[in-house]
Amino acid sequence: MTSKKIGDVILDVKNISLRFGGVKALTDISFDVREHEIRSIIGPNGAGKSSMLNCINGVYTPSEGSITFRGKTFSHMNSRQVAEMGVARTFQNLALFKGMSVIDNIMTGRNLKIKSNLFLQALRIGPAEKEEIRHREFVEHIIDFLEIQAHRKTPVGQLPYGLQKRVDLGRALAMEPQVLLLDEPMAGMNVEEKQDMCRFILDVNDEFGTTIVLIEHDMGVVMDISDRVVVLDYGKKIGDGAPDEVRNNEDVIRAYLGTSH
Amino acid sequence: MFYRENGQFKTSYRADQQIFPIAQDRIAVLVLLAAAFVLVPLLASDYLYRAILIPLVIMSMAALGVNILVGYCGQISLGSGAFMAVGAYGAFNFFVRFPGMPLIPALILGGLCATFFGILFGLPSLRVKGLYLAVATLAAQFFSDWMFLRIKWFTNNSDSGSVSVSQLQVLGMPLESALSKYLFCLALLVVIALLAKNLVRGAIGREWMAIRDMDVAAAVIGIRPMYAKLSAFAVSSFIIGVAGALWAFVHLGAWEPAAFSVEVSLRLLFMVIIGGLGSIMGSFFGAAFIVVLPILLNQLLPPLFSLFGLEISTAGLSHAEFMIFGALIVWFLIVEPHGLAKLWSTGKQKMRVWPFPH
Amino acid sequence: MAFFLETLIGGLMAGMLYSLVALGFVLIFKASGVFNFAQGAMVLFAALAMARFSEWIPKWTGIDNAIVANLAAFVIAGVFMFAVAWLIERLVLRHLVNQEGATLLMATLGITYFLEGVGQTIFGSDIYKIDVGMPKDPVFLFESMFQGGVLVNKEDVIAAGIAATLVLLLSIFFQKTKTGRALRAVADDHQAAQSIGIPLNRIWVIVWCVAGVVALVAGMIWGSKLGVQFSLTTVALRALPVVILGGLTSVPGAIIGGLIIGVGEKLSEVYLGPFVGGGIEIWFAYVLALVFLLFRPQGLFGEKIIDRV
Amino acid sequence: QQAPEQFFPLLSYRTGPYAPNGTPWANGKQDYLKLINARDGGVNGVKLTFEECETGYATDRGVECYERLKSRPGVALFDPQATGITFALTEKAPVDKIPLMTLGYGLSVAADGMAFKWNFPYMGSYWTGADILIQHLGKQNGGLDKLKGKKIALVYHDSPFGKEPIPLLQERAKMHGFDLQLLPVTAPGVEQKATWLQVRKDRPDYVLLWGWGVMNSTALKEAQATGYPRDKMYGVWWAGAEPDVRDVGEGAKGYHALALNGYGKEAKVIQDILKHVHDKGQGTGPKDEVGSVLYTRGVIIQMLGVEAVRRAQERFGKGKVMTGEQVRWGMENLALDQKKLDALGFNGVMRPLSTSCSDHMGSTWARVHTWDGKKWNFSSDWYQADEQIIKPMVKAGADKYLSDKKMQRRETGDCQS
Amino acid sequence: MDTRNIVLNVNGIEVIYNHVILVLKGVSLQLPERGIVALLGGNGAGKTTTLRAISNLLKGERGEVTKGSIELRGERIENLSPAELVKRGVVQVMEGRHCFAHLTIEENLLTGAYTRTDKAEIAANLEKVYNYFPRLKTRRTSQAAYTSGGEQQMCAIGRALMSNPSIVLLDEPSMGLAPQIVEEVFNIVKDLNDKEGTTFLLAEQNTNMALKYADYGYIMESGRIVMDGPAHELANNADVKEFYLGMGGSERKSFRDVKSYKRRKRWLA
Ligand SMILES: Nc1ncnc2c1ncn2[C@@H]1O[C@H](COP(=O)(O)OP(=O)(O)OP(=O)(O)O)[C@@H](O)[C@H]1O
Ligand SMILES: Nc1ncnc2c1ncn2[C@@H]1O[C@H](COP(=O)(O)OP(=O)(O)OP(=O)(O)O)[C@@H](O)[C@H]1O
Ligand SMILES: [Mg+2]
Ligand SMILES: [Mg+2]
Repeated sequence: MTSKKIGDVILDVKNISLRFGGVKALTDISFDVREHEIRSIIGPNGAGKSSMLNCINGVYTPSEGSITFRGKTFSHMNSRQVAEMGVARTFQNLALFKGMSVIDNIMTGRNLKIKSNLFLQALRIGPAEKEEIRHREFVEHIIDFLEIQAHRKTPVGQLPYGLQKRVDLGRALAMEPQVLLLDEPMAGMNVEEKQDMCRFILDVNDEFGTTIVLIEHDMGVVMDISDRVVVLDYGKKIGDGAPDEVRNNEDVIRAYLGTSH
Repeated sequence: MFYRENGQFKTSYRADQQIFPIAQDRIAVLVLLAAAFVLVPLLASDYLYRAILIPLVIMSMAALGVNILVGYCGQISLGSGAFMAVGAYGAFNFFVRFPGMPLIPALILGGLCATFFGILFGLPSLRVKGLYLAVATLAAQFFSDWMFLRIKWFTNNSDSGSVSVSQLQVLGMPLESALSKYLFCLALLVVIALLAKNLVRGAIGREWMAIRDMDVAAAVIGIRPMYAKLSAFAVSSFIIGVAGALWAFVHLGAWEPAAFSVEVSLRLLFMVIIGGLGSIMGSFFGAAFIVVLPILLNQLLPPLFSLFGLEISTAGLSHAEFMIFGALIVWFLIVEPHGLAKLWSTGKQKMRVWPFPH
Repeated sequence: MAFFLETLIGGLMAGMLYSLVALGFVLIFKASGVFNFAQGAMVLFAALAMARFSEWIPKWTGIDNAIVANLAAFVIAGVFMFAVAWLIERLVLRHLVNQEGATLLMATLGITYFLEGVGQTIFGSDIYKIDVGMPKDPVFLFESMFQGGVLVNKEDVIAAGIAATLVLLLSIFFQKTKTGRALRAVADDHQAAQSIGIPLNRIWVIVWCVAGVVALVAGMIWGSKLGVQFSLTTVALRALPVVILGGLTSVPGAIIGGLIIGVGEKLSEVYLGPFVGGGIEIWFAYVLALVFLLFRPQGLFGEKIIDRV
Repeated sequence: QQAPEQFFPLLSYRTGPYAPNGTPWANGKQDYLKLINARDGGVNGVKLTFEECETGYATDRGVECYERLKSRPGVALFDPQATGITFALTEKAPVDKIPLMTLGYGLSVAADGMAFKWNFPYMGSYWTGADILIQHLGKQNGGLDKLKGKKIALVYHDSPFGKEPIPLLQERAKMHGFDLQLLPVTAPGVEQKATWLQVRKDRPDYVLLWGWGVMNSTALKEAQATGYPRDKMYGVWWAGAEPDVRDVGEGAKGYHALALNGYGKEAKVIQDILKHVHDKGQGTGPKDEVGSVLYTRGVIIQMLGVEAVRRAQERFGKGKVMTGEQVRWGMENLALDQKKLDALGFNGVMRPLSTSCSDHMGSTWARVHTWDGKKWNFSSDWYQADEQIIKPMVKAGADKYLSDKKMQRRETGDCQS
Repeated sequence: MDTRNIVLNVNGIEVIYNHVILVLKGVSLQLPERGIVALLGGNGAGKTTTLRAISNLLKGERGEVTKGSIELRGERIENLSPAELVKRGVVQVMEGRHCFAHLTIEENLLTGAYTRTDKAEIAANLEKVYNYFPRLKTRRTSQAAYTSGGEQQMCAIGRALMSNPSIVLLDEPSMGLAPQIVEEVFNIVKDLNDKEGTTFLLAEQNTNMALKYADYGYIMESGRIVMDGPAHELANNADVKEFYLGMGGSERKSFRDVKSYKRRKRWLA
């Protein structure tokens, strides 16, 4: 374990419930996330993990409960406000912009930071062009970092799945987020690729101090890199704590891990 | 072999962000422009200008506008004819109601009217999507058809509802000869295409495409769907409106609402899909296909038939034209569902690896 | 009051006729995810075939019996529609599996042009008559209640009855049968449907055939009302608001949408029209559909548009 | 040396919504040209050639056709066959110096030859047509003053074509105190239920039908369906031909329409066409269509064009190919009296017509004919539009056009150019 | 390769997307009767493409087989439609789920039985699938689009099993599934293989699991087969261990330590 400094609570989820018709996706979930930590959410399929992220991000509106981010509490915000506050995420089912190239996809992550208006952009003179170049430089750093230089200009739809996942991460990173929500970033990868991905996550976490919320089914990964783990089952929280604690929790073993791990 | 980017290293992002990063492309485009501005005027006949080139240039501009909305922002619209009509009648009203109003400002004001109209009819797009939106935009089409027939004020109280303009001037020069009209439209097209290209490769263009490809994800990274969609409607209908005004002022001279009927809307949509959604170049290809092909068929078929000793009646000719036109559309879509622009880039790709097949 | 009723009934009847055309759109969309712009052209083509054969058959065979001629013409036109469906699948759809909606839409526009050309080449572009013995004169109801009675058109009533029957049958087909389910699956995902063994080719021929027969019935009724001529294709434009109002994927929606649009546009034209100079019904229909869409973006009975990350 | 040829560009539409009406019209035009070549060997030895161009009634295709054909050697004149195309060409023809003939359609104000040098709405415009219809209704009622308090509905094709008669009807309504109700029908006119419900509600005394193409037969069918008496319906001359009523048959019985021209197979010119063209297998359309209403109108149009060329040759040189400008002069100086018409074989087909610098219409005669379920029969005498009303309106309209365009009236001296 | 009957024989196929992108460069593999064969390889190696080529689903992706042949029990199948293949018992579970979004889970499963007619058998089969994946049973009336990623994956697998196939091509079946379910899926594979003699071709990233259950394995990189052999041999190969099983020497390496020096694959150099 490295000796990074874990800070105060940055994101605090309190008593969130979410239902879709008859389905209770989340029931009274509370947990907190501290600055700079890697916080994992695990649980069986359909437990409500992705739904949790969707609530944080403003895609779903929870029927009850509140979310506190950096001291500000809200029960619902729209996605844009959440993004403005510095929360970025990746998606379980790849939600990349298929028709755009890798660069453009990642550049969209910078959109919030672009200041020049429509007319300046149309003319593309002076400040507008400088701004574009500045952001492009930033994006190139991300591309270098994720080692996808060779695919810069490929339309993302044509990339293999694993690389698309990287681009998804890149797009989130381009927002320079304070909190990064990752939904199964390593699904469909082999060990080597997972190692790469872990490396990126750890680097981001270490070097930029970004707080990370991670959903993942690979217990090896989760147990190795997270600081604390929340376990959900059928929309309820059944465990919360350091990896080792969770690993030995009876409920968790029964509901999720099975006996072999 | 000749078409390679090898050895062309970009030393700055500015260089890499050029519209045509590959030198051969730049040269090709320059040659094309030179041909359009210099060579064509040396060779073209009056007929070519008036019946093919001018409509082609204007329709390219309209298709470009449609492509921004449909191709880049993914909002299928069947109301483009209406935006053209609003542009045309808007410009007409400014032109006749303000004595001495020069042509270019009138065109721009017409475009702005279309912008306004476009935003208005774009509002439903915030809730309604896809084909539902496409059909709903027909409301704009039929409403504008009706409005310009029924509300006399728009047609300057003309009895029949048909209006006309004449004695056009640009910066003091008369816009009478076919050549001058052609050059004027072409110049406008080049300027607008350049601006449009800048938009689509800039931040706003990326917002449009993001909304098109995956709107929920776009929202999560902070793109406001409302702003993106409405700005696409605005920019697109501005361009379509200017094109409509040109169509009316420069090409037709006198017009009635039927000149901007639903048929026109369909044809415009055709152009961008056949040409290639999300490609500026594609708009030009598409316009060329739809504008030139029927005329070409119309003129080529009789000699072709007589080659086989057959004579074809006018009716037979135009039916054959319909059939061939329809069949060609289907054929092109099968060969390349992403349009002529894609075919073009595949061709380039092949040239790049030439002489090897892959 | 009597007049209001008349307008209402007239609207309902007109609406049923729109439904008949709308039904063709819905069928094909539901079963393949293709928005078939060629539906109007199919209606024209079917009607032309029907009209010309009912005229030619007595001439060729010497049998001068209207019923026989019409029946035979109907069957032959049906065969023509089958051929059209088969060719469309062979030459077009088969090659466009898994393509985007817009591409498919354009392909059907190409088909539209083609059918219009072929139809007019084979059958001519004059006005032709379909006479299946529909009564043309009006009847008057409730004469005791209202002075002059309420005018109802017998032809419309019969047509509406036919439309309603067709819709009922097709709804059952879609909801209850295995093929119906398979069709919906195809609309969702061509590739996945293929992967589990649904024979797209056959399915498409079937659906386009059914749509062709619906077009034939629509063409017969509209043709007998209006005469068969190129303009018949424009009834498709009148049916579009019906389709989106009812929901692109709902067979019963086509009927309900038709009724709402029919009534809405007739009432608006008759009661609002005079204040603004008239001629508003067509855009009013679209605006009406649009207003409904603002509340239900998938139309009244359409399947919810899925929008999830 | 090449034999001289005069070229007639023929815009037509044989496809689309208006094909049933456009086709016989176009056939008549072609057959007359063929007749002149076959029977007379052309005009004073000048062969007549032609080429058709399909417009589909669409303005942009029409403009393309015009541009394509206008620079052919020996172009005589254009007959756009559509109101929309006429508007567009009105702007272009003066520049290219080619005259436009718009017989019975086009811009009503263009009758003022001093303002519209290149337009020739021969034989009648929508204003004269509407005027004649009102006169006829007046006569039916025993005097125009009897129209007072009557309700007349105009069911019209919602386009410039349909809207043209409105100002005149409004003028007449003011004069005679009848109520004018306007009922537009969206083009192409296949859906008219609401319109006829309204007719049923308001029960106008008369319905004037200003339709074209499929709109006409649909209107008659809807009238039948709503029980409006067909014998109270009066159509313009574009709503009074065989395709308009044929498939309605009995249902249209009693319906009246204006007849701009005579028709039938008796006229000598028709016989000549049958003999010299159709019997030689050169006919353009089916033989039984020859002599129908619109076919005959096509023949008349072409005859006037040919006569304009002949007239021009009288001044500018017999046996020569005329330029557009020269043909224009010919068109402006036509003088077809009864004797000439008889000689041309147009006896009973049309009334004499002579044009001048200020009058580009020539004359405006029309009759009413009525459908008996099987064929058309004339049911009135010839009428002529009321100059007193039309003239000032044309003048005012033309003046407005000129002032909008910042153009001047022609000088009288210009007349001999 | 052992001597049992080869049911599926892929012979040096080449696949090109869009007429220009050459993806498979001569891939050959064989599927023995009642075998479980694993197809392993990194991202973009061409596993999915290989499976698509076999089940003839390339057309919709604008790809085509330009060289080589594919034989099913001695019959060339390159030109058969996917539907005909399903009739012959070959079914593919597509990568990325591809459930029918508007259909409910149950309808999805029933559509899987499209090629079958016996109602009772279908019902029994449905019950079996629900037994395999109890989670699906609780969500049976939800539209597939509104179920979680893992549920959709189960649905896709279940749907394929509904056609009672004799050869199943599984493309990344374990993606997005919770660990026990992954185990469950592999148990199902084993189970069907044992009891009903179903043959499997597994394209997997989860090499560990795949090699545990498979008899034979192929490893692909950039469109070529680079290594093949019986599963247990592969599992003991040093390179495979390091690159696909994440083991340095015999110890499992912690993901936390990946930041330290990494060795590159030898065959890519
Ligand atoms: N439709 C397509 N058009 C163009 N290229 C494609 C297409 N589909 C795949 N490719 C390319 O083909 C190559 C192989 O892809 P494939 O999906 O077969 O790999 P894979 O081994 O299944 O990878 P993964 O483990 O990521 O699923 C990749 O480089 C990919 O970019
Ligand atoms: N929009 C929705 N409408 C209806 N039900 C939903 C919706 N979103 C999620 N659900 C249901 O809520 C439950 C939780 O789903 P969620 O996607 O959060 O699961 P998850 O924990 O991410 O599972 P997985 O590991 O499989 O991705 C599931 O049963 C799902 O079917
Ligand atoms: Mg999830
Ligand atoms: Mg794959």
